[in-house]
Amino acid sequence: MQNKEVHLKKLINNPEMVVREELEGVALAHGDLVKVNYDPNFVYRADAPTQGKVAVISGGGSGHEPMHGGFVGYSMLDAACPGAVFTSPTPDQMYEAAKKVDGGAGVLYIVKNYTGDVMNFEMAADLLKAEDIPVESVLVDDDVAVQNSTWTAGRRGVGTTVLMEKIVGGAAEAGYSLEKLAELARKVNANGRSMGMALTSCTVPHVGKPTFELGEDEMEIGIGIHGEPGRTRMKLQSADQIVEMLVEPIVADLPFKGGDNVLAFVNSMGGTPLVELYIVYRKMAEILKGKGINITRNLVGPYITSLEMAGASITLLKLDDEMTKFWDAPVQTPGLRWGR
Amino acid sequence: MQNKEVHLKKLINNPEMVVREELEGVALAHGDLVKVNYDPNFVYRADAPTQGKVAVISGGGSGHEPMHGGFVGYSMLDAACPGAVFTSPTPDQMYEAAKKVDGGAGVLYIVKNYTGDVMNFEMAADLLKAEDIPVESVLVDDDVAVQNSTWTAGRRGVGTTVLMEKIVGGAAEAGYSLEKLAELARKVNANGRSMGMALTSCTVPHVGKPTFELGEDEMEIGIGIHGEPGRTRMKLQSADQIVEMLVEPIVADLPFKGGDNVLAFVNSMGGTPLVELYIVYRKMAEILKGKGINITRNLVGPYITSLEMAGASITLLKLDDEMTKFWDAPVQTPGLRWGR
Amino acid sequence: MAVDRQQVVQWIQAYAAAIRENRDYLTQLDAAIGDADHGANMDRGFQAVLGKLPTVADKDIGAILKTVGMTLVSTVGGAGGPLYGTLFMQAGQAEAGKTEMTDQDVVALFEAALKGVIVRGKAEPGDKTMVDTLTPAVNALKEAVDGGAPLDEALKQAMTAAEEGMKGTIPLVARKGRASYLGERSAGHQDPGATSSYLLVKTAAETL
Amino acid sequence: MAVDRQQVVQWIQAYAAAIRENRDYLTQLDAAIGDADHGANMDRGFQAVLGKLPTVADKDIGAILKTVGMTLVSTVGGAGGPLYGTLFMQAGQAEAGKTEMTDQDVVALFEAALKGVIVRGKAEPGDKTMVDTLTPAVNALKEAVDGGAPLDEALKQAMTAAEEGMKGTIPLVARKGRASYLGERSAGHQDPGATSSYLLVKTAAETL
Ligand SMILES: Nc1ncnc2c1ncn2[C@@H]1O[C@H](COP(=O)(O)OP(=O)(O)O)[C@@H](O)[C@H]1O
Ligand SMILES: Nc1ncnc2c1ncn2[C@@H]1O[C@H](COP(=O)(O)OP(=O)(O)O)[C@@H](O)[C@H]1O
Ligand SMILES: [Mg+2]
Ligand SMILES: [Mg+2]
Ligand SMILES: [Mg+2]
Ligand SMILES: [Mg+2]
Repeated sequence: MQNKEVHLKKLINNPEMVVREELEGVALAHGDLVKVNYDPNFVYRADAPTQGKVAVISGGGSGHEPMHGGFVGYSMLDAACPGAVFTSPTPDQMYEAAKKVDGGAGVLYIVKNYTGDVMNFEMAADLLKAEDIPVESVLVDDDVAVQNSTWTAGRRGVGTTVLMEKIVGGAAEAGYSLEKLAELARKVNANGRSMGMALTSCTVPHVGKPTFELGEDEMEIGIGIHGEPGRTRMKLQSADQIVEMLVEPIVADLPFKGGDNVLAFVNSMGGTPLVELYIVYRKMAEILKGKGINITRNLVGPYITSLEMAGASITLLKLDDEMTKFWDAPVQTPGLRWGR
Repeated sequence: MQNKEVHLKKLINNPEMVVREELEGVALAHGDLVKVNYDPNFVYRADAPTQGKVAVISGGGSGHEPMHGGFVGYSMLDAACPGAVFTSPTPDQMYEAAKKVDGGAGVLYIVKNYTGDVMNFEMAADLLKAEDIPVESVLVDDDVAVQNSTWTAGRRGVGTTVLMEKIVGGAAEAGYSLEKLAELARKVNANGRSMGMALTSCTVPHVGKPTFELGEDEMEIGIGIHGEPGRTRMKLQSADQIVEMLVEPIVADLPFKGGDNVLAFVNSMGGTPLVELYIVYRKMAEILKGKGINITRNLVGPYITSLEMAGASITLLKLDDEMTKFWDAPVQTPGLRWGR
Repeated sequence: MAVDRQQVVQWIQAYAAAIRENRDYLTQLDAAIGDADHGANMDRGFQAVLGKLPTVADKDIGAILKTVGMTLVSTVGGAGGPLYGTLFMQAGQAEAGKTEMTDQDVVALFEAALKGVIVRGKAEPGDKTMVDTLTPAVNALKEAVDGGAPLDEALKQAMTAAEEGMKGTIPLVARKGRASYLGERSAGHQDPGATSSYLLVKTAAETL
Repeated sequence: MAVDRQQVVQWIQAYAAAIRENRDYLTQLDAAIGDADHGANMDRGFQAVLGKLPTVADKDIGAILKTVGMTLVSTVGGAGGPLYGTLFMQAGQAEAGKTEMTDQDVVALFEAALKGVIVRGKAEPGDKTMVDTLTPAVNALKEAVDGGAPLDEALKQAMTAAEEGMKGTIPLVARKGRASYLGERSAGHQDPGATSSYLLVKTAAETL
């Protein structure tokens, strides 16, 4: 590695070793909370399996940290399966992870709606079913930037995933059955909507050049978390104008209505610092207030990222008592923690 | 604002309004934990003052979020005073903040060692003293990139500040007197050492162009959190080589020795995502292990940033039982939270 | 003339070589309408397959193809992994226990392969996927063999049909996979999976 | 000839105008060896001062100068805020209650101002700060007034000394403030604070 010419503005050694070395770092830093299995790669709770508890497992391409590995721990995920950067993980990862953390009450797979993720999780579920291990898969497809339709791949799964992992993890910890848990997870998905935007592209380490080109004065509205194109590319606008372009389609889609209680999640795509997220939050809160929508819970920070991409996304989740209760439940993971 | 041409890849409205609008966002998002006073600007605990508790107050230029405003809350800061971006706050901020949160047991100012910060806090302290309010100021000057000497401005205050705010905040919550608290704070500073590096520059909103120029294949070792020049500018290297260049001077400086227990803090300068921080952590842990230094606590993430600058810093703090105890104490702030 | 297991191994090796050779091209195609990883993903998978082949070269054709499939499943990732993995696993299923294949067995292999892809991905012809290459190829192969053509001739016709199918994806609007997010913007680009599937048929024509 | 409070107000106004005019220049100097904000900081402060001046123009000179100082302290920030704030507050202290100043009063004003800067910043001549401008200027002023020169002549000499002091900071290695982090690399650049201090003396020579 010492001789390889370094040409990316990234703190990495070998582009091919990024995920492996990151996992080693996670294991070293958070050994009290999680363990890491290599080949196949997955992060799992240090105290797994929890007997009698449904095992909640998620996964997806790497590059979205802290999601998913950072959300393994008490009251959230039992295991997370990281693929190569921006590439879905393989069935052996999800299968072996399930075998490791299964506490005898079944397995819930949380799957973001990308063709690759869906098929790989499906193959893993087939393997579990062949061994009579009860398994349910729940899709997240909350991105309003993509027009939904039954004859395409459908909407992408984005910000609601983070909220689902927390809420469902809390309910699993509280003893929900697999069936009830899957029902809750689908309710979260049904009530969550997101949209993101990018100010800059990002560079996948092993690709070595930006995923897409964006002019010095341009931005992409409706960006996907792998740099997929959005709804429109346009000239840069003020934060307030951008927030409007994100919030209005989200609100119109569900639709969110006056009197609704929502969890408002303002997320950084990775390269956008906190100070800007609060400027986004400010305008979002103003718009929602104008519509009579109450923000009763919130989350602000980089939780579902796209490497170093600059930009932000907004997720709104319409809450009820059940979702609120499990959002509030104590959680202890490397990436999200409160109450213990 | 609508008509002003937007030319920065930032989610902002008006460069002159960044701090104000960010504070409004913070107030909206975290009203359960903190309140914001405007003109003079400071963030303070929603339940302030805590009678009989020493008030811990910090402050500095904006652009380092979550530091300091994100660290206001239970068991950390009572108030934080944000200046303009990268510009130290003014005495009226620290004075008014102290008046607001003083619980009758005195005020501890945590000051990063920059001429401007030192003098502005000093003037605020003079105002308090004139009113017979007991006040102690503690300097943080932990940056080993800058050669220390008594006839210069001395070392800069960087990563140890975050750790000090947590540890001292915990001790204040536990009832430490002002005198004991100042002593503990000075112990933290005496045992903490940091060094950072930048892969890219950052752009102060009201300046509108990068703080410094860095070639496509260059990095700056020993960077300051306001983009101050470091020890050397050189060609990009692998993460492992960079970590060596940061860890070795830190260890040599205190010096940290075999058998020492340390809190290891790997920090993002803002634009560098978590995945890279774990690659940094991995190598840092390897080097420290080789020296027989035990990492008994850690922190990984963007906690003391420089806007969207890409890069990272490492802070090591030699722990004893007292520091460990107050590091572990429950904390509830927007930016750091555990145990409640 | 029967096809023996050594030829099957040669086919896989030839395909692995073709993928390596076209790695950047496939990735480039994927960059236009996907996420620029199809070449890298497939290459990673087939390099792993090459490593596994010697350990199964003396097994039956079904076992060889299944091993290829399982290796792909666990190394490729993305959509390509399950699709090509299932393709080879189903092909292996169809040839279970065989150490030689008749021409009709070869037809059965490709039919099972295509069916596997369709069951896994639920794509139809016209969705701008590998199905657009494989469907006409399998049809041409079956028609030619059923019509009495020798296998090498039949595979050549399959290859021609595959190439047409591949090129036919250019004007299509994607309705499956990552490219579908682009909507109308996906038209005008050749589908990367359709392209890698063409290479699969082409190398079959060269080796079986 | 006595200096009245109207002249003092004119001085402050002239200085505010000079800062505005040199805003970018000061910032540019600070970019080279500091953090590129000295011009913006000082301008923000003096714009605030201009807003405050009408409310104190009929107070005594001490009160006017103190108000300038306190306004600067709460609006400039950085190192410049406390330094220039203290400068004017101490100057105001020296002129407390006065509505006119004798030549010796003007000397006392500048002596107090310099002393305030030194107490606040603990810099010595040669550290590459505003002290390098103010020290020779105050010395020249005092010498000239003590030697019997008329005030305008004495202030002109102070201005010349200030300019020399300012230019003298170019070869110096900074030992105070942000520029000191640069070590040897700070040599070869004129200090921004020394430059803004020169403008202070220059506008005094033009108005008092
Ligand atoms: N549902 C599907 N059915 C058949 N083929 C598909 C389907 N979805 C995607 N594909 C094929 O997969 C190819 C992309 O593969 P690859 O790039 O490896 O996966 P990913 O899209 O996950 O990055 C597409 O070009 C297309 O031919
Ligand atoms: N200790 C000090 N004593 C006197 N002047 C100082 C001292 N430190 C800095 N200065 C002056 O302050 C100027 C910088 O002011 P400014 O840019 O407003 O503050 P900051 O350095 O905090 O950004 C320097 O050019 C120098 O003349
Ligand atoms: Mg992919
Ligand atoms: Mg400054
Ligand atoms: Mg792809
Ligand atoms: Mg400055």
